[in-house]
Amino acid sequence: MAKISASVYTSHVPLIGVAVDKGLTQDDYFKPLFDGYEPGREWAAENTPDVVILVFNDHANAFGLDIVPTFALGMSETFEPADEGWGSRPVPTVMGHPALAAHIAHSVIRDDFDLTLVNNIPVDHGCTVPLSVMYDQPDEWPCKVIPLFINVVQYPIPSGKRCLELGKAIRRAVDTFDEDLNVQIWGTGGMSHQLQGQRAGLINPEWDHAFFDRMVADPEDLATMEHVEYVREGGSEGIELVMWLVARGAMSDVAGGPAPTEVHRHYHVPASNTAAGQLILEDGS
Amino acid sequence: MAKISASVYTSHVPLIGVAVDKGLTQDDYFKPLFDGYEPGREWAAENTPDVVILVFNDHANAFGLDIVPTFALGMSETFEPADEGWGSRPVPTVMGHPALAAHIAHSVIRDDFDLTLVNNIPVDHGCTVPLSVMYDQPDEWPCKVIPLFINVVQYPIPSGKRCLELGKAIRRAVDTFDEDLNVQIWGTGGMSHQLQGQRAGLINPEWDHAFFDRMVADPEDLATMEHVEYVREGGSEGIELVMWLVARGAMSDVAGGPAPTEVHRHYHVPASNTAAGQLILEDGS
Amino acid sequence: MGLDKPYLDIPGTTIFDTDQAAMGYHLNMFAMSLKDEENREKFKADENAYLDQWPMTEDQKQAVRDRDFNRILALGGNIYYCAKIGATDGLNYVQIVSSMTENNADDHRQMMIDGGRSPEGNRYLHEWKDGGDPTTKKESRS
Amino acid sequence: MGLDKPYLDIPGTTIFDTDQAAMGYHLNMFAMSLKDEENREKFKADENAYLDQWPMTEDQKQAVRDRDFNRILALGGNIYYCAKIGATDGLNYVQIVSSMTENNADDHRQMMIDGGRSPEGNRYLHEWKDGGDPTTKKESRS
Ligand SMILES: [Fe+3]
Ligand SMILES: [Fe+3]
Repeated sequence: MAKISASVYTSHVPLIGVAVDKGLTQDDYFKPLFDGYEPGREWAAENTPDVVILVFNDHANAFGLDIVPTFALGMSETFEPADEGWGSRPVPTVMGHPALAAHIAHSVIRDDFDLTLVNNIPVDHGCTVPLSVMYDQPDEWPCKVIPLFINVVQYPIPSGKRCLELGKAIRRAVDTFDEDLNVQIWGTGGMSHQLQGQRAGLINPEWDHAFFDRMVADPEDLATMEHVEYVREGGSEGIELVMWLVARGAMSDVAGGPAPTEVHRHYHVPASNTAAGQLILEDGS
Repeated sequence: MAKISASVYTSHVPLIGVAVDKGLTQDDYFKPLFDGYEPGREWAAENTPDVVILVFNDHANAFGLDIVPTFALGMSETFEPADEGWGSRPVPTVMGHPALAAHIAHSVIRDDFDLTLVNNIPVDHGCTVPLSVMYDQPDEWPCKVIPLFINVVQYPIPSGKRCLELGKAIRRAVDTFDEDLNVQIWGTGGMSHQLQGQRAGLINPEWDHAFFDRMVADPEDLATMEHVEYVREGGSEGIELVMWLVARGAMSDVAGGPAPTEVHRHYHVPASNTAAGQLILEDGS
Repeated sequence: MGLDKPYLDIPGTTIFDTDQAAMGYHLNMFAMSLKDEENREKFKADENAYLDQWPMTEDQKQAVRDRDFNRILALGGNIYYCAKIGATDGLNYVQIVSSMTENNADDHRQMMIDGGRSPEGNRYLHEWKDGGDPTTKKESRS
Repeated sequence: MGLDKPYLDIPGTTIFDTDQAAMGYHLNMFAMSLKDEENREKFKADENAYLDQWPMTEDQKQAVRDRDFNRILALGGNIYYCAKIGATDGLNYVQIVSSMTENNADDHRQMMIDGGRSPEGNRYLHEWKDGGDPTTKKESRS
């Protein structure tokens, strides 16, 4: 049977991808950030899953304003890295897992989640930067990836509670998939940052650290946080952190199982305009 | 305040549109069908709403296989009739109601429905045929229309229960819209028909009549019907009837209000390959 | 468990699920392209050249050339997508639909006027002599 | 009641909601078109001709010509869509983002290295002298 064995939470800042692509990770600017990623990379090398369900948001590369899905699941064999305006990243094609994706779609839609199913759609830095953070520059990504797009760009966006519940439904779905698969779920985006307006550059370390703590200890409570608090305290683009709750909902403790084990935590300011964070939780069951 | 005053349920068979467009409604073949639509048209003329929320499914005209939304709400000012392969229907452009659509989107997404929001998308016979059924051939449609697309083509599709709940959430949303608007909700598609395979041509009048009765008297019970029963008893395309439950869920009785009043019921076989049905319910509150 | 597919026990019926959609992706996207008049003209002008633009299997292409809609559906086609092939030929829905049955178009139209096909004896695979095999020739069914 | 917008009480911040999206539809779709290299080349070759292909307001076009990102956002632009205008100019995110603030790019980069902009005094409109009016010139803010 398939099982979700761990969850990873990480920022997906474009500049982190640039640093990997251009070999700048040991520069003065990037070294403290990437030194902090080292333990996560070691853990990732020892715990390579068969499939990652990668939760992220599109940044005007896959979807336009004509079709804005709240939740969209990637069904196809392959997903090509997007050209976001600066040219495509020199990274491998993302390989999907259509059978598991179809199973999740059937199970989660039966469970009252109104997914949009997508095929042959490009994936942007939101998906490829976390892969670079964990796996550096391989010729091929070491696992299959099912992209799960969350709308956090055009309001109305889904609540924290809804994101957590989606994670729970995904765990139930994976649990009933026939094949023996080691599955991880990664929540990406954040931490505090604001890319727009006169308030751009906002960073809130106290709030970010509290977010880490609540994410580990009491995700049900964290899931009640209103969007306006994310924006006010964590910056307009800090709202991306709501996506971490999807991954957190897929840990067995929220369904009554044992607590997960915290493997690693890392926090660094800045990555470009952003507070970069990383958290790794191994499932308790 | 806005209020949903009535619900209409009707087949949306392409050939019914052809009959209107080509002036064939008094032919031997079509006369019994259109005679049965007369009372509904008289009611429609006396009860023209400001806005119709029109629930239907796309038939490979607006969406392809690259993006398959479970529920998609039309947000824009206009929606053009689609060319479905035979050329576009000679009917007016469908005019939307962006302000009410935005309000519904915010309210329903906050209420845990994972809508896809769509703009500038064509509408096919699923949307335009019901308008022709009720309003014949006007120069302009007499009301605004918010298209609500339900996926009933590519499985997994939403359950009857989920469709009913969506209708309830839409009523709650409309109830809190500031402007005085008379709103109707139309559920379309069905009744029994099968357009494919060696079993094509299936019609099940007993089942259709029971569906009418349960739709009026006990929608919560009807909403528990499994997809496979729709297909087995009502034909593979009879599954469209699940969309009627969205409209039924928006009547106040399912939220504890008084029962609706049945204004009209009509059933005729055949319209092309289909059993055509119509039901009009005025809200009880 | 795998996907639960109770609808497989209904004869003469193909449910377009994610498995069928994966198999028929290019077939359906080809068919959907025919909603544009310009593409219909190109297809009519040179059917093979048009088909070769799409990475479909040879079986799928042949089923399209043959206008064998039962086979098209078995190979992943969806009726709404693939009806556009019939539309391009100038056929209406009764003509397209009847081609999948034991009827010719006139007989099918008359069957519908007479009340359509009864669900009696058509609900479960075991009720059909051939077990409802969708690839069985329709003539051999009843 | 109308839409509940508690986020309007945050200074120097424009939330891209359905109202902004409706206002900025063509502006954003223009900007998104720049994700294709071919379109970037066309835009660079003749900015006005390229802009005129999109039914944007004159204000929106002028804001694009001026690369005035605060104004672009006020007129319905979304930062992810409109960052592609900056990308086409060869700017990185720090350059694009800093242009909306009181900082030049170097100062902004240094501000980020020093820990970024504090939330203190930046949470509510009333905390800003100008009430956080997004059209106020950024220089006049502090
Ligand atoms: Fe992001
Ligand atoms: Fe239909």
